[in-house]
Formats: sequence, C-alpha cells, structure tokens
Amino acid sequence: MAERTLMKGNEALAEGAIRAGCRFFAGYPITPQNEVPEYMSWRMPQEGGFFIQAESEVAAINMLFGSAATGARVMTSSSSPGISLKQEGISYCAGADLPIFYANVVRGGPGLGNIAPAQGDYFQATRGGGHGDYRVFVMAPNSVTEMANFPKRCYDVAFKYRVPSMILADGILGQMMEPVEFDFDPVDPDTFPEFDWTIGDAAGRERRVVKSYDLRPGRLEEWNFERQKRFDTIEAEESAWDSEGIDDCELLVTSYGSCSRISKSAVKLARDNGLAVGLLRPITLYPFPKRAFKEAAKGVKNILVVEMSLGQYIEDVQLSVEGAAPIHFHGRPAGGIPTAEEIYEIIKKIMGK
Amino acid sequence: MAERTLMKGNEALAEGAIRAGCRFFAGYPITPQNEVPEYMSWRMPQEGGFFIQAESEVAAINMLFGSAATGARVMTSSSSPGISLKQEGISYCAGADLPIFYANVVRGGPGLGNIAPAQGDYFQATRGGGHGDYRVFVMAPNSVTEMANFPKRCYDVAFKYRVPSMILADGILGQMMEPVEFDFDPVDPDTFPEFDWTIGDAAGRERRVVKSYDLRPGRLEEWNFERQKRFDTIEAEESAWDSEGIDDCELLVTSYGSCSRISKSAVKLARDNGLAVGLLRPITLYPFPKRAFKEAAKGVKNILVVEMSLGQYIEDVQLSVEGAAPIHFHGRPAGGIPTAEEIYEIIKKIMGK
Amino acid sequence: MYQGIIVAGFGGQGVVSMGILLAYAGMVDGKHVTFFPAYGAEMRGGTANCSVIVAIDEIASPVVGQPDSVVVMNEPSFAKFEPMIKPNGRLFINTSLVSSRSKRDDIEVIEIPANKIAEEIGTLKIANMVMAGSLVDKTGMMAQKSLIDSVGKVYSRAKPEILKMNEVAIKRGAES
Amino acid sequence: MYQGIIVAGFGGQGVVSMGILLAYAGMVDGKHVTFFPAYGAEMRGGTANCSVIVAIDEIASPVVGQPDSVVVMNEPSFAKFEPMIKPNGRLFINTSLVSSRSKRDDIEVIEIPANKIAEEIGTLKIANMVMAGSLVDKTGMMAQKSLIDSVGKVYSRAKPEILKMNEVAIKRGAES
Amino acid sequence: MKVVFEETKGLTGVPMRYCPGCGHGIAHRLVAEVIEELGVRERSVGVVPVGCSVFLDEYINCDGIQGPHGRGPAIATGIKRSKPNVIVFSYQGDGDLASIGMAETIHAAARSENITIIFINNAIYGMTGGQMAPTTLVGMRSTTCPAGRSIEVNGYPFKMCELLATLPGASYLARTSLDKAANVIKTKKAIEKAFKTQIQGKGFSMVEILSPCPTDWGMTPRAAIDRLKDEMIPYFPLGVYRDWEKEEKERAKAREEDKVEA
Amino acid sequence: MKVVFEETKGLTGVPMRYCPGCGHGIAHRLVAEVIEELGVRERSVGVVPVGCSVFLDEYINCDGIQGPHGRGPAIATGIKRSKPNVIVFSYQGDGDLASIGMAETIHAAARSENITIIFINNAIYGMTGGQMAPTTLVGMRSTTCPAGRSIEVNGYPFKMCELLATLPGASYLARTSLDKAANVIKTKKAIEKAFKTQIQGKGFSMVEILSPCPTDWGMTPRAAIDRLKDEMIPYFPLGVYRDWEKEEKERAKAREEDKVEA
Amino acid sequence: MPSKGTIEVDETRCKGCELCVIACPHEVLALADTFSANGYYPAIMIAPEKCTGCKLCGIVCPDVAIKVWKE
Amino acid sequence: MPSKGTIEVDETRCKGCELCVIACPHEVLALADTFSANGYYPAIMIAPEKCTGCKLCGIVCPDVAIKVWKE
Ligand SMILES: Cc1ncc(C[n+]2csc(CCOP(=O)(O)OP(=O)(O)O)c2C)c(N)n1
Ligand SMILES: Cc1ncc(C[n+]2csc(CCOP(=O)(O)OP(=O)(O)O)c2C)c(N)n1
Ligand code: SF4
Ligand code: SF4
Ligand code: SF4
Ligand code: SF4
Ligand code: SF4
Ligand code: SF4
Ligand SMILES: [Mg+2]
Ligand SMILES: [Mg+2]
Repeated sequence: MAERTLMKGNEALAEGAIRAGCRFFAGYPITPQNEVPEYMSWRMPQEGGFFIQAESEVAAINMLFGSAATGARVMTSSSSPGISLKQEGISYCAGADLPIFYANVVRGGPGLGNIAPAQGDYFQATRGGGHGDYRVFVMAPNSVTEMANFPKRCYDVAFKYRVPSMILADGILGQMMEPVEFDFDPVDPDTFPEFDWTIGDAAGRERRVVKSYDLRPGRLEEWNFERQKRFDTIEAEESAWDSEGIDDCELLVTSYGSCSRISKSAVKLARDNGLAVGLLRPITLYPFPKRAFKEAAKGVKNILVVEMSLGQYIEDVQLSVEGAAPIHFHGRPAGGIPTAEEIYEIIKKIMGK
Repeated sequence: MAERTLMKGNEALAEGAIRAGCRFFAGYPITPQNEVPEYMSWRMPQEGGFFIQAESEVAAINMLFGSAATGARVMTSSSSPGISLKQEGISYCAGADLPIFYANVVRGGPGLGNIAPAQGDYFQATRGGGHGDYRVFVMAPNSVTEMANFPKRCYDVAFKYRVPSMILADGILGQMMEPVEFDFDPVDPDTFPEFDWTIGDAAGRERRVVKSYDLRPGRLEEWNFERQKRFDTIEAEESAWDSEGIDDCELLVTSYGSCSRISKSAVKLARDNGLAVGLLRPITLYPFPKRAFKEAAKGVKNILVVEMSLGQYIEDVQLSVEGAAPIHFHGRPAGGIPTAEEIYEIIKKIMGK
Repeated sequence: MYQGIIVAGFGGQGVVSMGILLAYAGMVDGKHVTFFPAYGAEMRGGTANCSVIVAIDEIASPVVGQPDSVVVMNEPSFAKFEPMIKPNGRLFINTSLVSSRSKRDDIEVIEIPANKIAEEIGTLKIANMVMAGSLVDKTGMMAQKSLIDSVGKVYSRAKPEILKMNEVAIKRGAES
Repeated sequence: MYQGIIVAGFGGQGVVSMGILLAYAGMVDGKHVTFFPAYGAEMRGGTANCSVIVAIDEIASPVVGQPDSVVVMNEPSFAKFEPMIKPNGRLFINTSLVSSRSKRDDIEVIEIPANKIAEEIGTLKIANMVMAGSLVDKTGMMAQKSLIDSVGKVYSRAKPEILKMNEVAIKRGAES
Repeated sequence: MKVVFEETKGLTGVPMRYCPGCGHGIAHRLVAEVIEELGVRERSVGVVPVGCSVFLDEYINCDGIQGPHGRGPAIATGIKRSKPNVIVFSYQGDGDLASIGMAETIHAAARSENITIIFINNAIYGMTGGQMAPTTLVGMRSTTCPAGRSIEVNGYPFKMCELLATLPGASYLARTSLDKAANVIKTKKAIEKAFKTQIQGKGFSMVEILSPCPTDWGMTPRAAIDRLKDEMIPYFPLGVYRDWEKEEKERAKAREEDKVEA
Repeated sequence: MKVVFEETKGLTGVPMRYCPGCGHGIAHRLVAEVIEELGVRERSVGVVPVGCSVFLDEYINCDGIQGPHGRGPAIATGIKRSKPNVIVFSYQGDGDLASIGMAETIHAAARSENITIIFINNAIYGMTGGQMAPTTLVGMRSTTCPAGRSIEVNGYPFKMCELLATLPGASYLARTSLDKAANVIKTKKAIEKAFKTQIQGKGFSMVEILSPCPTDWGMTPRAAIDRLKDEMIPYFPLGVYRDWEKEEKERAKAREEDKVEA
Repeated sequence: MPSKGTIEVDETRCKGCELCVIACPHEVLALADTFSANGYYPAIMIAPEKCTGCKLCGIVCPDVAIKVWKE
Repeated sequence: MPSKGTIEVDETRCKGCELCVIACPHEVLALADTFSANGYYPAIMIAPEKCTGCKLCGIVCPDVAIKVWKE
C-alpha cells in the first residue's frame, strides 16, 4: 500500500493533475476551489510548469486553448459562475479537437447563489453548456483519493480521443480532507510522444493550423460526423460505475459524487435494518453507464434518485432504464445537503416500511 | 386579415419585440443575426427606446440585467458563440427572477464552426447552458410570421413567471423572407402596471434589492424550491405544439423550427404517396409538450426524429414517449440541411416501402 | 403551381434584389412565397445567390434543394447550379456574360443577352429585370403586372424614369 | 467505533487546526478519517467550525448531521451546536469562555477550563489541545500516543518547546 | 453638548460584518452620507459587486442590485439608460473592476456613461481569501503569488486613474486614501464631487479609494494603515486625475485669452 | 532586368479572398515578408482572429491557431508561456482587439507578455457587414449607427496606442497607415521592429495599422484611401508611442549625465 | 478643565481595530483589556477630559461605532 | 528612351482596386476597360516605357498581383 497523506480535495486535485503531467494552469479565484490555483501557484514552478492567474475565466480558458495547441497537458478550474463564462472557450476546444482538462467545484446557483456544495451544474457538464454538437468526458469523484487519481484518467481519455475532459465535484469534495492514495506513478511529460496535431515548431514538417471552423460547404458537417464517431467510441468503451448490493435489491438508490457517499450511508442504514436496498453510482457522467443502469433496473421494484439539484441527473437515469421501474426523486438544490437519515426515511416510505 | 409585409426573419423578430413592448436592446454583431441589432439601431429611437451596441456579449447580457431590473422589456440576440458567452448572465437573470428575452439564431458549431443554419444548441437552450437549477422558456418558431409573433408570447410568459425567455431560431429563419402577419396589436409599455420588484425609484416605498444570492443557511434552497414551483406551473400550462395527420399515422415524424418545415414537405410527399405519416412539432421546447408526444406515440409503429444536430432534441422525445415506440434518428450537424427528399427516403425505409 | 427558383451571379448584379422582387411580386399576386439568400463569409467578393419559392399552396420547406428554375447571371454560377435543376426544369442564361451552354436535354434552356438588352434600354443595372421578365413569362408563375407593380414598392426611392426603364426591361425580357 | 465530531469557536482559537490534527491522528492510529471545514463568506469575523469523523469502518458520508461529540470553544458555538448532539453523545465545553450550561439529560457533558489550563502551561494558544486531549480520552476513539505523535507532523515547523507544551496540554486535558 | 457625529440615515443601521479595520466600512459610510446629504438617496441604486462588499446592500439604505463579478459598469449602464433620473453608483473592488471587469470599466468610461464608480483598491482579493489582485504591488505576497508578485509572470500593477485619464469620456477621476482622518475627509469630498458630476449629467465619474485589508494582508489594522501610507500611496499617487469642471473653466479661460489677444 | 519585387515565401501563394482594395492583403504580405526575412517563419505561430482576416491561416505560411473572437492575446499567452521559443503574433481587427477583447489586450500589455500584436484598425466591423467599431469615427455611419456615431450614445473612439502607452509593460507601440506606399514601407519597418522586440525578449509589442475597408465604408478603394488620409490619420496620429530601445538609451544617457554632474 | 467634547463607543459594534485610537489627536482613547461579548477588545476613553469633540475618531471608525458630542 | 523597369500584373489575382494606379509616380498604370475572368477590370501598363521599376505599385497592391523588374 502506498503511503497515505491527509489532503484537502482541492489540493489532491491539483497534485493529481501535476502528477498526471499537467504543466500549464490558468485560473481565476472563486470559492470553493481557491485551493487549486493557490496550490498550483507554488507547485507548478517546482515542476518546471507554468501557473498564471488570468484576468478572468474567459482569458483563462483561452490561455488553455493556446497552450493545449502546443501539446501541453493543461488545466483550469473554477466553480459554477466561472465555468459558465468558460463555455464559449470549451466549445472552441471541442471544435478544435484540443484535449483539455478542467474541474468544476460546483456551488449553489443559479446566479451568484451561495458557496455551499451543490450539484446544480449536471446539465451543463453532461449536455455541453457551450454551443454546438460536442460532449465532454465527465468524471464524478466521491472521495479525496478519487479527486487525486481522476485527473490522470481524464488526461488519458482526453488525449486518446482529443476531446475536453472534466471533473465535476462540489464544495464537499473540494474542502474536505481524507487520506489519499495515488494509484499511479508521476508521469513525466517529456516522455510523451510527439503529436501530429500540435503547433509551435514547424521546422521540417508541413505547417499546421489548429482551428474549429471550416466555411467550405459540407466540410464542417463531415468533421462533426467524424467527431461524433469518437464520442460513440467513448460511449462504448470509457464509461465507469460502482455498485453495492445491487444483485439482490428491491430498491435501487442512485446518486453521484459527494451525494453518493451520503446515499451509501443511507443504504447501509437500510441494509442494517433488513431492507433489500442497493446503490449504483456512475463514475463517469459522460459517457453515462447506461448499460449498467439498464441491467441493474431489471430486477428491482423501485428506483430512487438522490441529487443535490432539482431533477437533472434523473434524466440520464430515465434515459437509461427506459421505464423498467418507477423512478422516485429526492432533490436538494442550492446547498441543501441531504442527510443519510433523511434518505433512509424516503427509502422506508417507498418500500412501504 | 391584417396586411401582409414581406420581411426578413431577423427583422420580423426585432419588429415583433418592439411591438411587444421592448424598449431596451443591447447586442453585439454576429452572423447570422446582424439584422436584429441593425434594425433595432434605427427603430428603437423611433419608439423612444434605447439601442446600444455593447462592447461584448458579456456586457450586453449584463446591461439587460440592469435594465430588466427597472421593469423594462429588454432584449438581446446573438448566435451560438455569443450565446455561450452570455450563459453566466442568463443564470444570474434566472437567479434574480428577472424576466428577460433573448434570441439565438443558431449557426454551425462547435467553436467558430460556420455561419450555416444549425440546431446544435438545443441542449444549451433547454437544459440551461448556465450554472444552477433553472430553466428558460424556449420557443421554436418555424416561419417568419412566428418570428414576429413569438416575442410577445415570450414576454408574457417571462413576466408572468419572472423567468428568462428565448427564441431558438437558426440561419434559415433569420435570413429568409416571408409575408408576415402580426397577430397582436402593438403594446404600449407605458400602460404596464407597476411591478413590486423593480428598482430605481424608492420614494414612498421600502427599498428593494435585486439579487441572486442568499448566503444565509437554507434560504437559497427555499428560494430554489419556490422557483421550481413556478417552473412546474410553466410545464403544466405553457407548452405548445402543432401537428398534422397524427391521428391515423403509422409513422410519426418530429422536428422543430426550420427543420420542421422541411419535415413537413417530406410528410406531404409521403402522404401523397399513400403512406400514413404524421408530423408533430413542439412550439415550446421548454416546457416540452410531453403529454402531446405521449398521446401521439400511443398508436404509432415508429417515430422518426429529424434534427439539424447529432442527437439532442431526440432526448426530449425519448423522455416523453418512454419507450412507447421505437425511435429512429436522422441528424445533420453543423450546417447540413436535410432535404425533404432525403427524409422521405428514410421514411420509406423505416416503413419497409 | 410550385416554383422553386435559384438566382445566381456576381455581387453587384442585383441578384438578391431580384430575388426579393420576385418574392414580393408573388405575394402581391396572391401566392405563397419565401426568399432565402445565401449569406456569409464565403461570399466576400465572390458570387451571390438566393432561393425563391412561389406557390399556390402553403410552402413547407423554404429550402430549394432541386430548383424548378435557375437564373445564371455569370459564368461561375452556371457551373454551380446548372446540374441541380430538376428534370423538366428551366435554365435562364444571361448570354452576355455566360459562354457555357448546357448539355442537358431534360431541361428547357432560355438564352437572353440581358446585358446587351439592358444597355440598349439605357443602363446595365437592369439586366436582372430583363431576366426576371423572362422568368415570369416562361414559368407563368404570376401575372407580369404583379411584377411590374411591385418594382415601385420594392425600390420605393427610385426615380420615375428608372421605374419606367425597369418596366421596359421586364417586358423586353418577356419577349425574348 | 464511529465518532462524528464538530469543533466550533472563534476564528483564531485553533478550531480548524484542531480538526485537522484529529483527522491526522486518526489516520496515524489506523482509522478511517474525514475532515470538513465550514467555509465561506458568512465566516468573516465570526465563528469557525469543522466536522471530523474517525471510524473503524470505511466512512461513507463525510457530513456530520448529528454529531457524537461537540467541542465548543466559545459562547455562540454552544447555542448553535449543543442541540444537534446525538442522544448519548458528548459535549465538551471550554468553561473559560462559555458560561452557558446544557440542560439536556441525554448527553454527557465534560467541562474543561481550557484557557485557564493553557495559561498555566504557558500559552493561551494551546487551549485547543487541552480540549483535544479530553476528547480523545473520553471517547477512546484513538490512542493518546497517536494524537501526541501527530502534533509534530501537523505543525512541522513548530519549535520543540512548543511541541512539548502541546503534549502537556493534551495530557492535562485527558486528566481533567 | 450637541451631537456632532453620528450614524447617517444613508446607512440602514445594520452592523457591518467586515473584518476589524477593513476600509469597506468607512467607504460605505461615506457613500451613504453623500447620497443622504445630496438628497438623492431615494432615487439612488447601488450596484453591488462580488467581493467582500457583496454585503453592501444590507448596509446602504437605498435600492440595490447585485450581479455578476466585474460587470457593474454594464449593469449600471442598463439601469441608467432605462431610467436616466436614477442615480446609479457601482461599488467595486480591484479584482472586480480591474481584472475580470476591465473591459466593462474602460468602455463605460469611453462612452462617458453618466454613472459613478466607487473603486476600492485594497491590492488584494479580499473575499476569496487573499489572492493576487491586478493592483497587488510588486513583491507583495498573496496566496497565488506566495513568493511575491513578480513582474516577469504577473506584470505591473494597474494604475486605473492614470489609465482611464487618457479617455476623453472620463469626466471626473480621483484617487484618495483611507489611511488617516484627513484623507477620509478628502475621500468624502471626492465622492461628493463624483455624485454631483452624475447629477449634473456630466458623464463618467470614478473615485479610487486606497483601502486597507488587514485580514488578507496578514496584518493588524494598525500595520495595514502603515502599509497604505508607506507602500500603497507612493505607487498610487493621490490626487484628481480628471475634472470636467476645471477643464471647462480652463477652456473658457483659453477662449477669453484668445479673444483678448485678437 | 532583375526581379526586384515578388511574392514572399512567407505567403502560401493562395490568392486572397478579401475585397478589392482591402488593407488586410497588404498587412498580410508585410507580416509574411518580415517573418521570412527575420528567419523565424518556421517557428512562428499566427493567432488568427474572428474578423475578415479569419482566412489569414490560408495565406501566411506558418503555423496558425484560430480561437474565439477577441481572445488572441490570451491564446498567444498560452502558447508563448508553454513554448517560449515560438514567435507568436496575434493578428486582430478593431472589434476583436478593442471591443470584445479589450480586457485581454490590456492585461497582456500590462504583463508585458512577450508577444506581437498586429492590429488592423479599419474603424468598422468588416466581416459581419459594417457595424460600428470601437474606433469608428464620430459622425461616421455604420449599420448599427445609421445616423452616424454619436458621442452621446456610443462615446469616443478608442486610441489604443495612446491607451496602452500608459502601461509600463507595453514595450513597443506604433501606429502606421496603409494610405500610400511610403506609409506601407513604414508599416513594414514597424512590424519588423515589433517582431525584433519579441525575438529579443523585450516584451509586449503592437503595431496599429490604419487600414481601408472599401466595402463596409461603402466606397471605392480610391475614396477609401482618401478617407484614411483625410479623416482617420488626423484622429489617429501616426507615430511610435513606446519604444523600449529608445527608452533604454534615454535611461542610460540620463545615468551618464547624472554621473557627469556628480 | 472640563472637556469640550465627549464620545460614546457602541461596544456591540466596535471590533477593536484601534483606528480611532491612532486617529485621536489628544490620546483620549485606548483599547480595553477585556473582551466584549463579540470577542473583541473595544475602544474606551482613557482620558475623557482631553476630548475636544473633533470627530476624527468617528471619521475613521469602519464600524460606525462612535458617536461624538461637542459643546 | 528604353524603360528602366517593368512590371507584370497577374490577372487572375488583380481585383482592379486601382491602388497601384494611384501609387505609380510615373502614371504607368491604368485599369483595363474589359472584365477579367473574375469580373474585375485589371490593372494594365498604359505607358510601359515610363516604368522605373520603383516597386511602389507592388508595395501597395493588396493582392500580391504585381511582380517588378528593374535593370
Ligand atoms: C465569475 C466569477 N469569478 C470569480 C468569482 C469569485 N470572486 C468573488 S469576489 C472575487 C474578487 C474579490 O476581490 P476584489 O474585487 O478586489 O474585492 P475585495 O473582496 O477585495 O473587496 C472573486 C474572484 C465570482 N464570484 N464570479
Ligand atoms: C463571440 C463572438 N461574437 C461575435 C462574433 C461575430 N464577429 C465576427 S468578426 C466580428 C468583428 C469583425 O470586426 P473586426 O474585428 O474589426 O475585424 P475586421 O473584419 O474589420 O477586419 C464579429 C463581431 C463572433 N464570431 N464571436
Ligand atoms: S478580507 Fe479584507 S476586504 Fe474583506 S472584509 Fe476582511 S479586511 Fe475587509
Ligand atoms: S469587408 Fe472590409 S475588411 Fe473585410 S475584406 Fe472587405 S474590405 Fe476588407
Ligand atoms: S472627538 Fe476627537 S478628541 Fe475626542 S476622542 Fe474623538 S478624536 Fe479624540
Ligand atoms: S475605530 Fe471603531 S471599531 Fe475600531 S476600535 Fe475604534 S470604535 Fe472600535
Ligand atoms: S514599378 Fe514604379 S514606375 Fe513601374 S509601374 Fe510600378 S510604380 Fe509605376
Ligand atoms: S493594386 Fe493590385 S489588385 Fe489593385 S489594381 Fe493594382 S494590381 Fe490590381
Ligand atoms: Mg480587492
Ligand atoms: Mg475592423
């Protein structure tokens, strides 16, 4: 077992990205993710990387756009309003096939909202808050250790398919501390192969242009179809999930991220009280583990979706189980954090206990 | 019959907004919606309204935020990348319960894409491209006359529920000309009642604050629940749709906006050739006319979704019909415009003809 | 009656205004009409074109995939749009500027030296009206009077002598 | 063994660092741990608090809804957190600064004049350590040694004499 | 004895939650006194920023609006252009005004938008916990430049008055400080002049106020005051950078002289 | 006879699709000649704006990157900070640089980001069809100010060189014009100096080029050239607004003089 | 010599920032050495007789905690 | 007097903008009065003997349509 270090989620995220080869970070302060840029500001120079506090979130994502085009592993992070501001730039990254990585440590919304933990940005993350047909590879950690290890996975997928990738967290995951175990060895970016799409040193090769547009009739459509094929492959091959007690359960509870930890406590409470309840949590939100849900839904009598928002995540569950079982909903928006006891009460009600 | 005028879609949109009482417009040029600000720049002063070319889309939406808070009927318009930039501001309007109206004359994406007509921003429009739990009342015209008349409906709903409203159009609808008939008399904003939420003249009343945040524990959650109730009412009462030949059809074709016009030609072609095909088109995209779809899906053998994007609109159809009939898909992204003939071929294939 | 038309030429040849005029005239004539310009960056300094539909029935799709009639005002437009014409459709060629000739035998080709005629009438600018006159005449999609009456409405600021020349051009087009 | 703890007081009383120390010590002791600070704008100049969980089994929810133990370092914290304690839970009161007394009879109350003890040892700053010593002792959630050993790790830049005072404070807390 | 100093009605009376020694409290009071004294409180709207002063609307006794970080000038524009009679002030921090909101600030000044900006320059991001601001001094530490601001990476701190002074649209620009009572008094005069500029329809006005942030500077309030004096004022010179009234007079005088000469 | 003028290898040879008489063509050629002549073409990256010159990457023979409207300086920053050896130029129109991209422009200059900006000031939004630009002259008509730009609504046109000149980070700033051959030659010299500034690691450089847009000005190319001369140049004075080299020399001289005096 | 002025510090508002202490030209003020209910050491008059009612303490107080009287 | 220079206008590139005509100090150039294949009136030499090869026409041409020779 690797040595365990007690780390804050935001710091684990930053350290995880650096160990995964991140050498360019541009960001702008916003609670509850400030520890990410703060950590990067001293760690990046140690690794020969570059940290910059951009003048705005818009500037930050565009700095990423430039840096990513040189082949660097880049990162930005923010929280809800800041991520909204980055949507144009993210769409451009998707359109130019640039592999970027970013994190949204979600807070209560809409608007300025508050700085409490929330999950109200699920739609934005999974359905492309930006314009045009594109998706983002989205991972939803539920522990500080996952905050530390998922950046690597995000980079790997992003570079394999040349798509944007992100971590959707929240104030709980960003602010809490837990012992962390890294499940990979630090990656040295100097050992990466040369890419055939980067710009910056044209000597001895054809010149290259990184761009997201094509005004020639029909060309952009072809490009979109080609990109869509990559997304199809991602959907087929890159989804991940986690489950507990779903083989013999009558009621399937499902949540993602920090909320799944709370649901897990509730499920344990229910099991301890003799109720046949299981838990299914998606680890990737896009691609959504549809098959796993379809399978799991087969045997059950009821499904309970718990999210810290007002009916966003539930749509992916509905689209996956296609009416196989009735879906119940418990949503707490804008910083309302459900407790395990509260979920357990709902479980009992659904099961008629 | 009112006099018919030949108008460009973008101009009809602008004129329609003015007739519906719009007296503040802030925008930034972008193809294919430039005729909207251009038209506003000379029409607004005629009506005693104010037109401003903002320094950016971000500034434009924030100017709306300020103006809307005084109770004015405000408007902005843009096309895909510009709408992405406005997402933070839109979320703030939703969060502060400000009734704004905007239009997205969608172009090919993602990124800079191209300036051809497209429908790739469906997710962004219907699922809130911005952060937090909120929705936007979304109308999808399919003719220049509807471009002219829908702004009124948008304002009415926006002010009734104090939510943002929008028109989702595309380059076809923005650029084409058709005879226009206004179905309402021009509205005089001076006749509007006083609102109890506007700022600007506090004499003789308690001072007011327009804002989207509440840092007191639990308060923002309550506010979100209250807002959600308004959305529930909107879902129950404000959806609209249009259909043709759905009572006796075997195959149900569905599209929205300009694409529904093309599908209509295809359905006519099919009917002319003796095939039992019907057309259902949502006029409001949020709220989605779920019930109409559920009803219509009951009798049919197959459903065909045609959209000018790669599988966005289809999700609302799936969520509505809940597996009642198999759903087929034909999507053309980034400026690919299907022809009636092409759709007809697909219809024949599905029906085994 | 359903006419899906594409008009194409250089920028400056009055292609777009001809399209608008046709749509307007169709409306005056009691028909359903749509007009859709090709727009965009690729148009800079290049060709211009637009689609017009004039029909008795309500028009569903405003997109002209396979035109019934095509009007080509310059050489590049010929190459681009001639192949798209529906079988039994019509091709109107401004032979003053277009030297290519169609090899298709499933369409009707109308050849008009529009620039020459326009010059004769008094100004090159009305070459588009010559073509419009011919188009309306050959397709019979509307009354010539509707077209002529509309000129004054669409170009509301034009001087009477110019309007007169437009009328002459339309008539000369119809005759040729 | 499962201990959900809330530590609360003024900013500057070492509430957050006590929470981190407890979590660290729990980890050193071989337990599962989580630490979660209350953060945010509403904290400006006001109270500070954090949640710590120390448990034998893996910790699912890091949120402490109903604490097993609450440590209150100042008056406002008493009002806020005393009512939340689980039946049969424990309340640790720094009586040097808190004059309120619990009226609940379903919890165990431990009263410690932490400021006074700290002052005796040599510095007010270690009042939090006195409380930590008591908490670890009464709950038995980990070995006192784990706590003492962790001080040097968490405050890695502290001078030996300060570390020594911390150790004394922990022991004095455990005794009181 | 008579009361010679007490809380203005321009304030709500709600105790402020800022840190001990924070300049926002003083600046709030001055703005509140000025709108009350000029008799425009009931038709004033304060545009509340995102920053520590996001609580402003609880304290200043007039209508308020709170919008996205940095967009105060655009929001103010929307209000003012819809209701020209309303007196609109946008209260902003340095991150808000000079970093994320730079474009909005400059464009509002260029348009000579008839609004007033109260700009609190504390050289740090207060609310988010002490990150570098666009006005953080070279060498000064923050949580995102832990080794001190470096020119190499972060460039030079902005002098906003000097920058805006180049725009013809900027009608009144002044920089003041809260380091001592005399300067607080001058600050109030500048704020008054800024509001008068707006009331008289003379266009864009801004008062930049050098202000202490003891918490994120990691200092006692006393030491923070010293830093204001010893480090901030030397880099950000106090004074009036644009004054439409003076400029009008000078122009008039120049015309007079021309006449005399002719 | 020998060839004394022909197409540079810095261009791709693809015929340009700009309108007749458009200044972009000239500016493209000058940039292409300079990077070729300075021997940095193969390590140059052009940041392509959104604007008529969005086609730049087809014409200038080096690596390119095309990003969001107005964000060139941020994109250039990302490239330069990742690969300091790459020569990065951001080519931008007036809408791109001074309207939507104002904050990015100013902050890149303040950081003295070691990049070069080629700023085409044609006082109009060319690509989108002639809307008002931040540099549209007062009284000049556009499709969004059909009665002419009014100070009241739209404020004063920006003089970007003058604005940026107040920032210590701006190392080289010059304004030139394409109205006649002599000025085209001066423009090339300025571009060369800007690239040299970057090559020598001296920080932020920008050349503002007054350029005709016959199409959206609604003029013949000949008339557009006249407007450049008669209206644009008087409002936007040509010249060098910052020159690190001169400033360094002056500082050195001042030091010398101090020594002599002492 | 009877004082020409006097002040009152609202202990529920004072945060003990000391700015008034620094500002007072007559060394009338100092911080108390006992905590207030809010946990701060509030300003108190240590030489009330020297107060001139000059208002400077009130002018610099960030928390509007001071009221000033003058003859 | 034989010319000291000469130029060549690439008709496929020239857009007839006239800038070279204006720039030429010796009135060597003018626009043709017949359309090119692209629909423009291209620049032509109307007084080739006066050309000095001074390059000014090439320097102002936005379409890189001119090549210049000099003795
Ligand atoms: C779009 C967006 N980005 C970032 C933030 C986070 N944020 C809140 S306040 C602030 C800056 C505060 O600094 P300043 O403007 O100087 O005000 P101060 O607190 O110092 O008075 C930031 C970055 C936000 N709320 N929204
Ligand atoms: C976010 C965004 N807003 C607006 C546009 C539309 N747009 C394209 S180019 C342009 C401005 C062009 O003007 P300028 O920058 O002056 O360049 P020019 O064409 O005059 O060379 C605009 C507004 C866009 N593509 N993206
Ligand atoms: S952090 Fe700084 S600016 Fe914010 S309230 Fe505290 S002292 Fe004032
Ligand atoms: S529109 Fe203007 S800037 Fe654009 S290519 Fe034409 S002349 Fe040049
Ligand atoms: S009024 Fe003047 S003299 Fe009296 S305490 Fe205040 S500052 Fe001192
Ligand atoms: S200035 Fe005000 S808050 Fe500060 S110590 Fe004096 S009375 Fe208290
Ligand atoms: S080279 Fe000089 S003289 Fe010859 S044509 Fe060109 S400009 Fe005229
Ligand atoms: S300058 Fe060039 S494009 Fe213009 S007329 Fe002369 S050769 Fe032709
Ligand atoms: Mg600040
Ligand atoms: Mg321009």
